[in-house]
Amino acid sequence: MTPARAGFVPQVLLIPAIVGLALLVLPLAALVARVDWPTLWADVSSPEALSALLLSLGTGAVATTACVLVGVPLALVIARSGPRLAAVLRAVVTVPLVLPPMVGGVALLFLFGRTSWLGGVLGEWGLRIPFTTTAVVLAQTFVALPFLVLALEGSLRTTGTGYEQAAAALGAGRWTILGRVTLPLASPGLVAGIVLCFARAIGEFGATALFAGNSPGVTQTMPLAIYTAFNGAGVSQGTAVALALLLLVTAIAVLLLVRAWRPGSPR
Amino acid sequence: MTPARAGFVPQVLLIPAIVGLALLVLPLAALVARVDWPTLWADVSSPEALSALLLSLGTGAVATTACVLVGVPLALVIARSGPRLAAVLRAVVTVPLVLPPMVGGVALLFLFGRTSWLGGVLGEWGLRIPFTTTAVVLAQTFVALPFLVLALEGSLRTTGTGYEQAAAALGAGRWTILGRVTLPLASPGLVAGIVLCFARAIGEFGATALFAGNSPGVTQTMPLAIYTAFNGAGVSQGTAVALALLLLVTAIAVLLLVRAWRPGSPR
Amino acid sequence: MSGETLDAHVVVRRGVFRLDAAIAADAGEVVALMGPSGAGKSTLLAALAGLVRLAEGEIRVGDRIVDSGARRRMHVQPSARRVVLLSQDARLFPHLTAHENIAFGPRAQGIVASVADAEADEWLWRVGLDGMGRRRPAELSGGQQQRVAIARALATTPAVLLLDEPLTSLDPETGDAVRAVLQEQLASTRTTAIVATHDAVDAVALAHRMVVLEEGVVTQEGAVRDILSSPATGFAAAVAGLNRVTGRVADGRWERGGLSLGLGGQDDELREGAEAAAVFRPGAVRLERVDATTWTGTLRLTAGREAAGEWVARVVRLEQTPAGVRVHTDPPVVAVDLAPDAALGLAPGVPVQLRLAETNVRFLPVVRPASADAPAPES
Amino acid sequence: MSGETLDAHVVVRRGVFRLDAAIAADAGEVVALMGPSGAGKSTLLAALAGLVRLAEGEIRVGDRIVDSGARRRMHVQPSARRVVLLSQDARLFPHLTAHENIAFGPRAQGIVASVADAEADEWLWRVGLDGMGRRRPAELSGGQQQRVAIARALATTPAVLLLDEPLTSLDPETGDAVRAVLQEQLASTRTTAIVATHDAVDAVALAHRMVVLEEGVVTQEGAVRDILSSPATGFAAAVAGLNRVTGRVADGRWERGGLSLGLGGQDDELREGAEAAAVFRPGAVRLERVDATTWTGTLRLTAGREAAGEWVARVVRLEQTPAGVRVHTDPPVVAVDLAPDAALGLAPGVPVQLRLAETNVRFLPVVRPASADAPAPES
Amino acid sequence: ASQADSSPTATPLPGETEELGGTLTVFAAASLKAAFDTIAEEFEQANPGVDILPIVYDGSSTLATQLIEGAPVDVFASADEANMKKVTDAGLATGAELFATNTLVVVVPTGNPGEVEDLSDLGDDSVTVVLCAPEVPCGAASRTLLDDAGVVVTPASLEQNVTAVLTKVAADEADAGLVYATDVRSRDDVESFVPEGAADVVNRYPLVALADSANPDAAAAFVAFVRGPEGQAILQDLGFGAP
Ligand SMILES: Nc1ncnc2c1ncn2[C@@H]1O[C@H](COP(=O)(O)OP(=O)(O)OP(=O)(O)O)[C@@H](O)[C@H]1O
Ligand SMILES: Nc1ncnc2c1ncn2[C@@H]1O[C@H](COP(=O)(O)OP(=O)(O)OP(=O)(O)O)[C@@H](O)[C@H]1O
Ligand SMILES: [Mg+2]
Ligand SMILES: [Mg+2]
Repeated sequence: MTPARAGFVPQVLLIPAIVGLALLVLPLAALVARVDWPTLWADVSSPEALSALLLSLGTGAVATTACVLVGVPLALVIARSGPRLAAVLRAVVTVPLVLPPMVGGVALLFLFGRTSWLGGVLGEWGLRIPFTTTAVVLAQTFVALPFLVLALEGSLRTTGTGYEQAAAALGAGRWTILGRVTLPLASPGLVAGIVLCFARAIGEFGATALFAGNSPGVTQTMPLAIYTAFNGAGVSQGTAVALALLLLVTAIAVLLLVRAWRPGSPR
Repeated sequence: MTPARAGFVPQVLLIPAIVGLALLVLPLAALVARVDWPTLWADVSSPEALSALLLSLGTGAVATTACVLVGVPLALVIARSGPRLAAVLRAVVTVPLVLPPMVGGVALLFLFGRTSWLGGVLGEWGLRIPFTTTAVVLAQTFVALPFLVLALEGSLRTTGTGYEQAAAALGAGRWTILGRVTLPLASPGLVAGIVLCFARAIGEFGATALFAGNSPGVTQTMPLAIYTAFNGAGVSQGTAVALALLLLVTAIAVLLLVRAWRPGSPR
Repeated sequence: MSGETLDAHVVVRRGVFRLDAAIAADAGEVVALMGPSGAGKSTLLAALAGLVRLAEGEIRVGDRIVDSGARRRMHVQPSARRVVLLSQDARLFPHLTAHENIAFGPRAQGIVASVADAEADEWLWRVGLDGMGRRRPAELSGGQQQRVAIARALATTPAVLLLDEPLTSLDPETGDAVRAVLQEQLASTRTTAIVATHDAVDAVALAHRMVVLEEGVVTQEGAVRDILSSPATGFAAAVAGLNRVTGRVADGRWERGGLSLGLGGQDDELREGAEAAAVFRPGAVRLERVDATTWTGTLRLTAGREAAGEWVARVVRLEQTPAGVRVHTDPPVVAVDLAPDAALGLAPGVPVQLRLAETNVRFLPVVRPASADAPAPES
Repeated sequence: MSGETLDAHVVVRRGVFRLDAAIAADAGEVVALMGPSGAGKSTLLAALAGLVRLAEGEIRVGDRIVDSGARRRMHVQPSARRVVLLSQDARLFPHLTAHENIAFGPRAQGIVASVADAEADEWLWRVGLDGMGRRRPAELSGGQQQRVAIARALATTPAVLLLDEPLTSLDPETGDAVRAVLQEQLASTRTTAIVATHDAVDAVALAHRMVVLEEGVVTQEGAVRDILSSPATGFAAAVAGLNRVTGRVADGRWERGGLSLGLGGQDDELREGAEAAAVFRPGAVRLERVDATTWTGTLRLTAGREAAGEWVARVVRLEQTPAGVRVHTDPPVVAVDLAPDAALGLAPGVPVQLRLAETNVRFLPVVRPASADAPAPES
Repeated sequence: ASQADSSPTATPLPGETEELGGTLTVFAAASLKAAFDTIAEEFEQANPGVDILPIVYDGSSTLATQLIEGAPVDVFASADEANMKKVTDAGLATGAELFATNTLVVVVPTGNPGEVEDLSDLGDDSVTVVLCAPEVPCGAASRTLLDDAGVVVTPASLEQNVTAVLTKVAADEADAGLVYATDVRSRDDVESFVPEGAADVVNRYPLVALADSANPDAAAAFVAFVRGPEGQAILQDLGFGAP
């Protein structure tokens, strides 16, 4: 049955909801108010800005894909394991969230650096990860993965295993069940997870700065460009604000497109 | 019926799941490997470290509470609105995620700072927000709110309105439905949201650094202390790593306690 | 707490489906609601409960208007209507135990916990689930869940109770017991109730009056027994377990194809030339095999000169029944009940001769329902 | 594709509940599974389908062992068993249309999309849902959903089909039609099937053999008609719509309290002194009101010297039935069917005199089920 | 108008025991942490009435933004003149004075795996070099130094601050980098040498007492203390040059 759209949310709750929305929107309005309109176009259309934007979008997309590839299995494993194991796994997954990104960057540097065992092995194969675009993707994946996993896991648990059983009872194999039942039913969580993941990857700064460095065209993503512009003593902060807006508008556009890919919820 | 615990996850997926887990765990192992054990105890038990930790936990808890108070209503409103409005609201909520936190800090400073309209009005009442503990909480709430909202909204959508209708048909009012049906059924998402929210608040650095400053005892949270230790010329990075570990262990402990509060999922 | 009158005219649109039905119940009256699958029974009950908005019409509980299609602001929240619905998919709360599920309604009405708990315990006992109160719905069998759902609805003691197929998925023994509980509870609290059901046994046992809904329109309404003995539509005849064949009154006889029956003094309501339905029990028909080789001949020979109450048809399908065998024949569509051994040699396609005594037949005028888009009742 | 033999002994534990049942079906055979609510029917079917692990026992499909409680590694995945289950809560996929739901099984078996689509279309038509293929389950009525679920299960053409109450929540007309489809499909594909049902009509129409399950144990097994005419337990008698009163054979007569009946030549299977059950139709009992004021006297007077086949009891409950009124009396628990007007003046508590002709009674030996923890069959 | 107007004893001589009291809030560039922690301690000893709140260290640009947005601060010490100019341009203070200078050194990992011997080796393609971004003070200075020496470097990364450069070199990710002399003074996990021409590229540190300081006397005293002999001694001990 089509439910009454509004559901049964007490109407008083509109007030805190609006407060919450204001908290999120007003700072942005304040930011936009400071935009230096005359130089805005020049700032956002500079080749550096565009190359940083492209790099951000590209690495963000790759990192999100990587997160989906390893994060969806991880979420499935956590959602379908017993309460003890699930609690431990969830705690492990939460770690990169708690860690200030900068420390995460140091940790990645320690792991993949030349002096580490792994870095040494990779180095012998002629692979060096720090200062490359790969490092950017790795750093973004590291910080963004937990979002995908935790959001999806919540939805998977809410959905339960009833429909999976029904599908199995109809003779569907595990992969069919996964692709046709489990993931579509958990799609609100999956979409939320992908959005969180992509947004976090795009906005990632600290870990990238330390692990990948700040080389224009190779590792200088938008946040690094913004930070550089902000820190630049000679440069006005207008550039930083302009770049931030550019990043914002692009990211929102991408996310709206992603949502449009599957507009309805399954129920 | 009790489902076969393992569900129907294809077993090959264990491989990417383990890769994902490794990606999250190995950098931490590398970090721990670099810990300067002899000075660890001194580093983590210094009064500055402890005061930063307490401040972090306190502000994190308050910010999480604030997020729950405004985020749960916001998630409910989004989950129960039509697809168009929901898409717009979700995009708005996603913004603080995309924004590098530092830019978020600048935006908050622009909103509440001396030079802004709002800052001026508040100033006349003798209220100054930037560079106070309130600013820390505000910054954390600003960056953490989207996590709660998006994770909970996913679960609310997955649950659907069927049980709410059943409850209404039994004569339950809106508040009863909310407290006894809607939220308990969406609890996996709510718990995931709270975890994400608290973790993000605790790990928040960029926005706090700009909006609240880095004043020990007042606004210097753990990430800022770590940053200071890390940046302070002359001071060894060992202190930073030690502080990072302290933050990590505490946060994980808190999160495990939160989980223990309601161990099972409702289905 | 006792029931209030219910008086409703409900118009709801659902995609291409349109429900337009009036239903009323006196205080304390139990009305059975029957209709084919997809007729709109659940939609009607959901609208009465306030879960679906009216496009047009009005719902009154007691002397209060609780919903009005014309005035949108008049939509009283479900919780404020004192109307409780047990919906078709029971939707037990999965996170609450059976006991908590039953106590949910009383608690939501503000009854103190200890009283609600005691009531829930009693209800568990009454529906035969003593000792299972601490189980979650997922730990109960289908029928046990259904009983919890019934208890959950009954425990609310509302002014109007709407039950959407409450007794399906219960075995005969448990079904009897739960029906008795339901009957007793409705009678003792004088609750006004509307019970959607597919089972004539339930309808007769529980209800005083019956409303038949077909394709969104009320096609018959009246005392339960009257409808079962004089079904106005094919569906109602199926519920009553009767054959219903439509024909026409001509020359003081009822005729359909080659079949002709005397009206036997029942012609008071039947006008010459009007459509009329012949209603008879499947057991009232005599059946005889006709030799297959002479089938075409027989058909031709008998055409037009069959004896009164005799016709030839083919077997469509045979079905075992507890009492014997039911033979479905066509044309016209008639079911015949035989003893198990009397059906020997019958198979789909076999021609048979059927015989029906006029005294075993009731003739009813065919009344087309008022609504323009209503379906033609089938033979 | 045609059916395979099924041979299973299933032991499953669920909290305090223990299921220990053997069930077998020849290739192409349809077995009805009946039992009271909570008896373990759904658990048994889920175990056969591979959704629940065996604690002990073994399941064979054809000549393959697909599950074994002893050897844990022997658990064949549900998808590899060629066993399909339509579970009690249909669980249509909410994100797929009716058409996609039906095509799900064939698609999962690797049938190409165009063929699966055509099959799904045909199935929609066969269950009477032509034109509703593009609706989501939430846009269908309860009975329509149930029909989609049946079509979804049947479309898979498995070796063994397990149906858990497939026809509940369908009205009589639709139920008849769907039962015919089911019957035809099972017969034409010679699919081995186990059908859990609560309705004797379904059991007789669909199945050759019947298994009665009570509290986790098989209490009776055999041809459907044999069980319905000679029910070994109170539950089976309730399914058959018969009264069943246990007593004892003494002096070549059957006795229970003050009630005594001649065995009428049925004493070949009954040993002197053994327990035996008297089975008779509710319509076979004659009932007469006894004056209330003389009740105690009557009881005393008649005690020990009642005529054969006569006893005095009180009315417990009256229930309207389509044919008339059913009067429940006690002791012993006996239901009596009366014409509507014959029940005038009866009310709960009223003493009545009952009379039963020996020729209307079957006497059956009472056999306790083998399992130690099985319940005592009730009278 | 400076706070000097409102206070007759705006510039008390070091050691002079004036009736100074209250608390003092100091914002200082992150690279000054070691020096200012010590200076604050000594200042408090010299002026027992004054309580210096824990000093806030951060990037100069961040601190400047916060000052402009109203951070309640008495003294601001910047790592470059550009950020100080933002503060004075906003009318928050006048009369910023230099108190220290810093010069660049070449830093290499322990053992010098890249065999970097002088500045021209940084132009070698086989040597991985990290520099500060040209937008930040140390990057601007590095650019000038390399341009003066005519060395063309393709840096692997342009870091946001000195610490990032140091971390990469210390982690052996880079073979060489350019950082300030003071940054390597107390570190034992890297090696360094002073390249030719480093003395010509000087980074200057200004500091100022803010106009709306709540404790102008103490602020002025602190500024004087930093510029006075005790302050200078501590700074030079840590490798800073004289202004
Ligand atoms: N998870 C569980 N924990 C404990 N008991 C359970 C659990 N699941 C089922 N049971 C019990 O097992 C018994 C058998 O349940 P099952 O669903 O097989 O019954 P059923 O014969 O299908 O009944 P119905 O006709 O009501 O559908 C019931 O008594 C039920 O309460
Ligand atoms: N959301 C919807 N969109 C389109 N049609 C709908 C929707 N919901 C219900 N319907 C249609 O409305 C009609 C009435 O449905 P309803 O559930 O009221 O039937 P019902 O009488 O309860 O049937 P059943 O006996 O099968 O439960 C059905 O034909 C159904 O297909
Ligand atoms: Mg319905
Ligand atoms: Mg069952």
